[in-house]
Order: sequence, then C-alpha cells, then structure tokens
Amino acid sequence: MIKSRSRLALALYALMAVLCIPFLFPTWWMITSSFKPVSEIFAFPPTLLPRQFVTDAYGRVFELQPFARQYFNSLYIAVAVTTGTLAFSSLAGYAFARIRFPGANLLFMLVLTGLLIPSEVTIVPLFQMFLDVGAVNTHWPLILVPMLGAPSALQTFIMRQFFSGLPHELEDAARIDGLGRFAIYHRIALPLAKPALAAVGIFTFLYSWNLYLEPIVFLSSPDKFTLPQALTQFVDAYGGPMWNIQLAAASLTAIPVLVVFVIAQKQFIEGLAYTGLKG
Amino acid sequence: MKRTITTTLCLTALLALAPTAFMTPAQAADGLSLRMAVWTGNAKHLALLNGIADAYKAKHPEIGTITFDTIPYDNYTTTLTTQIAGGNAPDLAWILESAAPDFVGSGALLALDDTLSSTAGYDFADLSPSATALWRQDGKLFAYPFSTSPYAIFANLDIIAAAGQKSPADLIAAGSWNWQTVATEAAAVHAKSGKNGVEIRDFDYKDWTLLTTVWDGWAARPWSADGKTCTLDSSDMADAMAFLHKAIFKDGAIPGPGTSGDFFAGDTAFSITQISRASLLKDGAFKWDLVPLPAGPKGSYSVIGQAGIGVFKNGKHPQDAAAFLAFLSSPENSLKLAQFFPPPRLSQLNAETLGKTNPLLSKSQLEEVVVKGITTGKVSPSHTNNAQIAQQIRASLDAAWTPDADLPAVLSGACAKIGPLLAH
Amino acid sequence: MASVSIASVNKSFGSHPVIKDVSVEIADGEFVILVGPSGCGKSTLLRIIAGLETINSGTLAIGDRRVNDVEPKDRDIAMVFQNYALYPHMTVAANMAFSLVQRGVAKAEVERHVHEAAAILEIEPLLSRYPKQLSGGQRQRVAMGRAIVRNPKVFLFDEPLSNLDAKLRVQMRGEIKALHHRLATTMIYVTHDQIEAMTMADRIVVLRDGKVEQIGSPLDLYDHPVNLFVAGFLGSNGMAFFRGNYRDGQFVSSDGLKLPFATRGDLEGRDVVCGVRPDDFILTDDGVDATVDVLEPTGSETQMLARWGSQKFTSLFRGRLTAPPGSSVRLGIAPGRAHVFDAESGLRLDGQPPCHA
Amino acid sequence: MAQDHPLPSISPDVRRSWWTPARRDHFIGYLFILPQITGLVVFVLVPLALMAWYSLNEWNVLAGTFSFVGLGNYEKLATDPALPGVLWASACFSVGLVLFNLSLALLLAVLLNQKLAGTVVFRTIFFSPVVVSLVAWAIVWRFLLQQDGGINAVLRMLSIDGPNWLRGPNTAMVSVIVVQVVKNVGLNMVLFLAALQNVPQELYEAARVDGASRWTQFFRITVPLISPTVLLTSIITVAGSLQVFAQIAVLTEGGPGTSTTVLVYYLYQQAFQFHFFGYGASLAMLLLLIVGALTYLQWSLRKAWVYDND
Repeated sequence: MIKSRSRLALALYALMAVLCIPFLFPTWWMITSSFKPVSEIFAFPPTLLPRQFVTDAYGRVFELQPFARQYFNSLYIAVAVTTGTLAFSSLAGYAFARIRFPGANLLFMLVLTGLLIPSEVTIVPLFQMFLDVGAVNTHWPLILVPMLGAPSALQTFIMRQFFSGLPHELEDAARIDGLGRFAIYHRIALPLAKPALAAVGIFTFLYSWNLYLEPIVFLSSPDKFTLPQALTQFVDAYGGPMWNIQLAAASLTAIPVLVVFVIAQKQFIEGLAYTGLKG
Repeated sequence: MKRTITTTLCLTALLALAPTAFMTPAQAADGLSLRMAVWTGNAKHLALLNGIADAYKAKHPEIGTITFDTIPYDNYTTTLTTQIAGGNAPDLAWILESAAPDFVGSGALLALDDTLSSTAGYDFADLSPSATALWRQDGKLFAYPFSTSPYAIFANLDIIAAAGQKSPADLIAAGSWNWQTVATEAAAVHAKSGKNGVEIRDFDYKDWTLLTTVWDGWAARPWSADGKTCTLDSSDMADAMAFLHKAIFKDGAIPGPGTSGDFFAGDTAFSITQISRASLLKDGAFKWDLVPLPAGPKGSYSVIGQAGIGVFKNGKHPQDAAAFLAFLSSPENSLKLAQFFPPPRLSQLNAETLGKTNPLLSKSQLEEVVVKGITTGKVSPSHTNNAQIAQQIRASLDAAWTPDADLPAVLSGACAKIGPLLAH
Repeated sequence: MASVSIASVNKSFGSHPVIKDVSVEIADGEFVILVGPSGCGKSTLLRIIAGLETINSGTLAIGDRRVNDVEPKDRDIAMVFQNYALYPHMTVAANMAFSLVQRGVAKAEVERHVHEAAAILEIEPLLSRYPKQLSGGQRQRVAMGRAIVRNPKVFLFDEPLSNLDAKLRVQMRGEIKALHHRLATTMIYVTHDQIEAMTMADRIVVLRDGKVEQIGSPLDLYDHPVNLFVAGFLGSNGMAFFRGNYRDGQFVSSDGLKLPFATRGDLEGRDVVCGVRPDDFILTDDGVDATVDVLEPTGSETQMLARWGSQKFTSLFRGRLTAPPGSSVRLGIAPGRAHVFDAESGLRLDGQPPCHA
Repeated sequence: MAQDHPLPSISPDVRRSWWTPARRDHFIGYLFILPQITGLVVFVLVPLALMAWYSLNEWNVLAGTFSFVGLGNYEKLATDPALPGVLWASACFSVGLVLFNLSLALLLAVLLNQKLAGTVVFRTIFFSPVVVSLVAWAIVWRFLLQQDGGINAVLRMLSIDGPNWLRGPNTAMVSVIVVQVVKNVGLNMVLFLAALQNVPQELYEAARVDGASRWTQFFRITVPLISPTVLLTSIITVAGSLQVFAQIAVLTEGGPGTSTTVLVYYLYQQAFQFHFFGYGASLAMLLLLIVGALTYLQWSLRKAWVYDND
C-alpha cells in the first residue's frame, strides 16, 4: 500500500516535471539568449546556457531608445490604471452587489456588454474621440480607457461577485453603528475585500503592462512609448529585428514582474482564487 | 452621509475635469508646429533629422516645433492610416513603396512640383526620373523619393573560400556571375559547411515582394505593367519560381521556411539586401564583398527599394510642410542624408560623393552597385489596393513553400484570386 | 429605556407581502420574544424595528417618538445578529468601541464603556483578539458586548443562539436572562426555538405568514393557545391531536372510538380537533385502551408512543413504566387539561360558543 | 451604568417627505456606479454606436470620402467568399482553445490538489507565463516553433522529425492554440484549484465507502461540484478566444494560406490594412453578435449542466 502510494507520487512528480517544460523553457530561453552573441542565438541545436556570455545588448537597449523613460511610462500608466480601477470598480461592484436601486439590472447589462467587447472593435471611434479633445499622443487614452472602459468591466464584475458573498449582517451591524453607505463601503466592505482587490489589481496591472495595440495607435513619440511598443522598435533602418537587443529588452520587461510574482506568488494566486469567480 | 456625497462628487468632478486638465497643449511654443511620421527609431537617424529641422527653424521663425514621430515599422502603414482615419494626419510622412500607389492615387497628398521648383537652389531637374516614377501621377510629383536604395549581394568571402568556391569577384571577372552559378556555389556551401547559402534577407516566406530581387532576372512580375492583368501564371514566372523552389527544397541553396540565420552574424554565404545594411558589418568579423545582383536568364538587372516623403493635404499646414520638405531635400541636406539614405539626385549619384558618407564601401562597390543600381533599377511591384492584393498573393504562395508543391496550380490559383482585384 | 409600539405595520417585498397589519405594544423594560416557523416574518419585523427595512404603511414608535423614517443609528437601539456580524478586520475591543467612536464619544469614555461591558460578560482577556480567533460562544459574548456598550433603549436579538451547541445554548439563555434583569432594558428577541421562547420571555408573540397569531405570557400561551397553530407550536413534545366530533356530548374519534375527553354538550355534532399535551395523559383504569408502539425511558421520565385506533400520539409519564410493544395500556386525560379546537377554522372552543365575527 | 449618549434631535413627527431613506439609498447607488457607467457609455456605447453607423457607410480613409451605402456592407458580408473560411478558422480556434485550456487547467489543478510536497513550486511555474508580456512570449515561441527551432531540436533527440509548425495549415492552428493556452492556462488553473479545495472532503470519503472508483469520484462528485466555476471560466475563455489578436499577428499573420485568419484578425486586415473601414465595422458587428449569442447560449444552458447550490 505504502509502496504503491509512493510510486503514484513519483509518477505525479514526473508528470508535473514534464508539463513544466513548455511553461518554463520559453522564459528561460529568452533570458539566457539575451546574453548570447547573435550568432549563438541562431545556433543549432539551441544552447541552454550562453557559451559566450555577453552583456552589451543590455547597454544598447538604453542607447537606442529612451528605454528608462519608456520603462517609467509603462510603470506609471499601469499604476495609475490600477489605482483608478480599484477605486471605480470596487465602488460600482459594491453598488451592484449591495444597493437596490431601480435600473440596476439594466445597467449591469451594460457592464456585461463591456465584458464582451474586443478592443479592436472600438479603437477607431476612440481614436477620433481622443483626437477631438486633443489627447492623442498623450497617455490619457491608455489610462482612461482601461480604467473606465470595456477592460474595467471584468474588474467590476469580479468585485460585484465578491461583495455579493459578504454577509449582509455585517452591513446591518454597521448601519446600526451609525455608518452611512460610503462609510460602510470604505470602512467595512473594502478592508474585507482585500483578496478580491489584490486579484483585480494584479489583473489590471498586467493588462496595462501588456497593452499593445492601443499604444501603437495612440502614441507616436518615442519618449512617450510604453514597453511592449518599444520592444518592437529595436529594429535596424529597414525593419529587420535586432534579435539580441530585442531579447534583452524583452527580458528587462519580464524579469521584474517575474521576480515580484515569485516573491508574492502566494498572495498573487490566493488573491485570484478568492475572487467571486469561484461561482 | 454628507461625506459620502461629497467624496463621490469629488471623484466624479475629477473625472469630468480630467480631460481638460491634461491637455497641456503641444503647440505651447510660439509659431506653428509640424509633425512628420517616420518608421525609424534609430537614434542616429533621428539626430540627423532633428539637426536639419533645427537649422530650418533657425531660418524660419514662424515654425515653432518640428517633431518626428516614430511609428513601428511592423504596423507602419496601418497606424498611419488609423491616424488619418481619426483626422490626425501628420503634416509629412515617410511612405513605403508598396503603399505608394494607394497614397498617390488617393488624392491625400499635396502635389510638390510648384513648391520644389520655386525653391531657390533646389534644382528640381536634378531628381532622377527613374527614382521619381513611382511617385508621379498625371505628371505631378506627390512625394519626394528619399532613400532610394539598390538591392545587392553581400558575400561572406571566408565561408565561400572555406567551401572551396570561387569568390564573386572571380566569377564576375570570368563573366559567369549569374543565378545558376550562385545557386550552385550556395548549395555547395550548405552541403559542406551546413551554413546557409543565399538568403533573401527579411524574406520570411511572407513578404513575397522581396522575391522581385530574383524574379526580375527572369523578367517575371506578378502583374502586367498597366497593373490590370495577373502574370503570376506566365511562363517566365513559372521558370523563376521553379528555380527558387529547386534552390530551396532540392539543392538547399536557399534556407527553407523557418530556418533562421543571419548573414551579419556570419551564418550565411550570400545575402540579398539593401546596401545600407553595410552598417551592420563591423569589427572585421569576416571578409566580405558587395556585388551587384547576378544575371538571370533574361540578362542583368537591378532592383531598388524606395520610400517617399509626402505632404498631406489634410494636414494642418500643408504649405509650410512642403516648404520644409524642400529644405530637407535640398542638395545640401540630401548629401547629409546620403550616409543613411541614398539620394535620388543625379548630381550626387557618383562614387566620390557617396564615398564620403559611406566609408565602409569601396569606390568600385559604390560605382558598380549603387550608382548603376539607382539609375537603372526598377522598384518592386506595387499596386493600388496593395495590401489586399499582397495578402491574397501571400496566402496563395504559402502553398508553394512545401517540398512537393504543385507550382503551376499554385500560380494559376493565385491569379484566380487576384485577377478580379487587379481588374477592378 | 423605552416602550416600542408597532401599529398596523405592513411590509412587502415587491408584490409579496411579508408583514400583514401587525400591531404589537411592548412595554418599557419588557422581554418580548417573536417566535414562529421560518419564513413567518419574525426576522423582518425585528429588522423593521431596527430600521434596516422600511415599512409600507403603519406606524412604528420607540418611546414616544415616531421612527418610521429614522435611520437605524438614530433609533437608539442595538442589535445582536445570528452570525454575530463582528467586523473580521477589527479586534474585539475595536468591534465593541466602534459605534461609540462613530458617535464621537471621547476616547477615555469609550474605553471605560468597553471595559464595563467586557467585565459584565467576562470577556476582558479577549479584548485584543480578532473574531476569527474566538470560539462561537466567545463571539456571541462579544456581539452582546458590542450591543451593551451602546447603552441602547432597546436591545434586538436575531436568533442569537442558533449557531451554538445545545449545552452552550442553555448557558447563554440564562446569561441573557440575567442580563435583562441587570440592565432592565426593553429586549426584543427573535427565535424559532419554542424552548427559548418559553424560558426567557415575559411575553411571546407568535407569528405565522406575516400575521400575529397570539400574544401573551409563556404560560398563558401554553395553557390557552388560541388556535391549533399556536397549540402545536409551543411545548417541547408537541401536542397530540385527535380528529373527530361530539356525539351525545362525548368525543368520538374519526375511527369511531369514544375517547376520554370531558363532556361538552355545547359542541354536539361539531367536527373538532381535541389536543392533549403529552404530560397530561394519565394511566387510569377509567381510560381507553391504547396500543403501545415504542417505550422510551430516559430515567426520570418515560415517553410512550402509542395509538388510539389509527391516531398516533406521544405521552409522557414521570417515573418508569413497563409495557412491551404491542401490548395495551389504559389511558385517560388529566381533568381540565384537554384543548378543543374547531376542525375547520382551527380556533379554540373554550366553553363559550365561538364568535362569528 | 453610563448616561445616555447625545443623539441628534429629531422632531417626533417627521412627515413622510419625497426624500425618503430608500430614495437616498438609490441616489447613493447611482453615485457609486456613476464613474464606471459614464466610462462604459463614453468608451464603449458611443464607440459601438459610431461603429454601427460606420458599418452603413463606405469610408475611404486616404481619400477622405465617406458615403452612405445602407446595408451594402452587410450584403458584402453575406457574399464574401473568404468569410466561411474565416468563421471556420475561428470556430476551430475557439473550440480547440476552450477544450484544451479547460481540460489542461483542470488536469493541472487536480495534480496540484494532491497533497504532495513542493506543489507550490509547480504552481508558480505553471502560473508564471501569465505575467510574461504577451508580445515577448509570442516572439520567443515563433523562434521555438521554427523548422530548426527548440521544439524540433527536442523532438530530434527522440528521433522524431518535427514538422515546420507554423507553415502547415493544421500544425499552425495547433501551435497557435498551444502557445495561447500555455500562456494563460494558469489563470483557469488557479480558479479550478480554489474550487477543488472547496469540495468537502467528506464527500470523497462517503463515495469511497460507497465503493466509487477514482474516476467515478472525479466525474460524479468533483465535476458537478465545481461546475459553476467551469461555467464562468468557460464563458470568459470563449469570449477571450474570439478576441485573440496579437498572438496571431506575431506568430502566423493569419497564415499559412488563411488557415489561422480568425474573425478578429480578418477584421483588422479589412479595416486597418486594406482600409475598408465600413466593411470592417460590419465585421465588428458580426463579431459582437457571435460573442453575445455564445454567451447567452452558455448562460441559458447552465441549468442543464451546472450544479446549483441555491
């Protein structure tokens, strides 16, 4: 019995180890290849570790483009979007979950509609609208649309699901204790929603951090670019990619997020697991 | 309770006011501002362009700012079009040769003849007619052809010698610099060293317009000169494609789909590309030569790549933009730009002038490849509605890039697809 | 401290009425228990008093103040919830202090109140803990402490003991009762447990389907239930009911058996239901033979499940009995302890003829 | 005990005014949702309405002409010879993606739910691609999937001659699906894991006593109990699968042939590359219709297969 159990465990470990490969290898390859000279990147068979360790690609990342500035752009946009989304989607999610007001169902349908809209569908009219207010080639479209537009619908949905699961009596107790609606939201519901807020925050941050089509459409000066956009900019004059530099830049965008994730993976994953998506 | 309302109101007000608050107007500086869309993010390119812009501003106080907006090459035309659709056309833009007929034919661009010919010291007649052909319609010039760059072959002499093959220079001297010998040598290189033979650079089995650099040796073009008939099913094209197919899948002379390698990293014997790539050769990693494209069955030929700078009629200041373009492309500045972007000016198309800005290339290389190439070269085929046609051909040709492809069927199938679009 | 007056209150959720014209007067300092099966509206009524639900019509007054449209926090009430509703992110002390801090009471005074309440409930060692570190009983005390701290005019309890195990429930029952004695504040208490109602209340309000069935002291209700529903609801072992009618002043069950109920000439020919509490059965030779099904001795008492004809019932006797299943015993009914109800309306038939209002 | 705390004085007889507590609560509700709803109206509804209007027009961006053509674009839609192929590719992609994603997510979640030491490490690894930039991920995979890329190098060690993944119509579709699934399966995995951990252990014990095999336990207990999670993740995955764009753009550009040209990519081509904005807008409307219909379908079929606690 014990023997068969440990054999089962061994089989499970083996299975998971094999399954790990496609999850781990691309990232591994990206990071190690950024330290290889170009000729070795194309070497066949591929090398697992750089035979010749070079770091000059990393220097050139910053020479060729205002990469530090672009890094800052991506970072502050993602932080702004995340902060705003946390505020607005938790407010709306709370109201949809907890306040009975006429038309709530209809308005919630609007949120669900937002959930289903691919961003490609609305990009042209959005571009025109931002142009009309003079906000093209600024970061505002990249902040406002994810914060309040279609992408935020999922966050509101998650918050609503979470708040729906909180015991009603807590709020009743708070009302008797003299809290108004906003105070209940702010002082009772929000502190309890930390896991959901963490999940929403992570979702939003990653969404903003990875945004690709929108920056391409809205931004045109290199010092306003965001990282994914900048990644495709490490090309020579004819659009041929400079592989080692591109990989170095890609690694630079991925490593900090990966490090933060590995350190905080517990909160990360448990935050997600706590969302109302449990069903 | 009061706090609830106040806070919510504040948030809402903030939201409503935000759009006005962030509109720090770009035109804060005195004078009008010009915006030019480019696809280069290269710092040296931009420094050069900004230098010219500063010189122009110094002379023209009415101009407040001139900005060069980099749009990624991958989505260049798409993004440009989106901006135009959104009513945010730049004042000037680089335009890809493949998109030239669309832009020239659409009426979106301003005719440049009057401005350029009336600019003192411009010497409008100096522009090479072959270089400007693509950008003319009804006798008017709609864009300035800058970066007229011929395709040529870079050869890695070390690899060729190691495989026991003759150098291109020897072949040229022997009069046997043609595709047949190149293919044979390339196949031999691949067989002996495992390195790549000939790469058609940037041809990832998607951008078939780069194949023109080979097709033209067979006088094979995808459509007739008037652009109305598909000629992919012609016998010339069949021969050219048969040559390519054999070189790729039978001889191993050309790396097959999905094989990577980089001439400039020393992986490849021959590379067909534009001469400006010479800047990627550095530090004498290997011995190399630059030679013209080899002759095909239909004789020798050359192909040039181009980009044009056009002025948008719907931009905010078309006339000022045109005046700036005249300055940017003046003989003096054209010479400065020549270090990256070969000029379309006959007077500057000589080895001496070009040699100053291209120190890596020898005089004979410049003479044979660049000057001859630009004056005799044909540009890659383009067509109105180019993107859609190009996409149809790409999708059709995908079937050709397998070892057992039925080429005649593929080519006639391609014509069946694009025939109606061409006739349209 | 204050009286609570509920007058003709109606409440519906959408088109579904849940409280139907309910009127209850609760005196100052009284302990009133709202009881009824689940879904009867007792919790809703409590929440209406708390101000957590609005009413559609009627008047609600606490003390001499009409509070229909007054916010819960301004009604001067405190409420203890079924699942305690302690704020999970605050310590016990913070939970208890919360409402006072909310009202802007000075810090020192808040602390004094919290400690006083904690002392009463003997939870002082728990003050710095978080709710999730407490047992169910401790949470229950904290929830009460939170209510006490407010020093309200009215305490409201919403099934506060239903999440506790049986032993703890008995103990807490006593403590709440003791608390009422000590504070002498009006308390309104909701439960579905009739033992809680019987043992704790000054007066019980029995609710069914949003309507008041009967209001009265526990023993009053026990001895004189106004209808079948109240009769069946109160009492720990459930009243035994027998269907039948009166013939010649004698009760005859639907099986045709003459059962030993008191003679009632006034009910001649009527279809009635007669009820007897289990402990009102007596063993007597004058009785009628009943068939024993099961005998359940608990030591001090014996419970017997038996049948008269096809009608089963439970009876309860002090001491011990021996009667094998299937045997028969003669059973009678203690004089004056039978209840008679109209079979159709379920109303009590109490000697005087039923009024047809 | 303590004296009464001061209370705000309220006149004993407050007349029932229009501004009732209920109305005030409604008002607060509206205030709470105001930013979000305003955003959705401005950034979703208005652009959608504009797109609907564009779909009734012929719009040549370069020439700046804009003319009303009524249902012309929709007629084109009905007769577009390329559209059936595009819809078929979308269907293949979505079905393949959803099935593979959900089953892999479930498999990983079940594996991680075994009480084995060190599963946290595996969980971290399986989740990590979620945080890697999408563009970087696709670029790396494009490399790995080449004829002489990493995948085939591994296969060759096993003496298998791998195909040129992105060049064969079927392998390209499979590759795109796999790349996308590996990138995002971690999300669904975590949600499933949470759901699995909520299944009461006693149920398995009871089932074992009843003699149920592991398979029976999985299909008769686990699956029904986590079905609400399966529903929600499948709705989100289906909607997401119809919006996949950047991966296809980087990996295959819709090829080879048109085998991976899914609806969103086709829309992008028509509108942004070929400049047929009007037609692109009508495709956008079609996409919206499909997403909406599928979501509605899943939601209304939920009664049939989702265990409901309530």
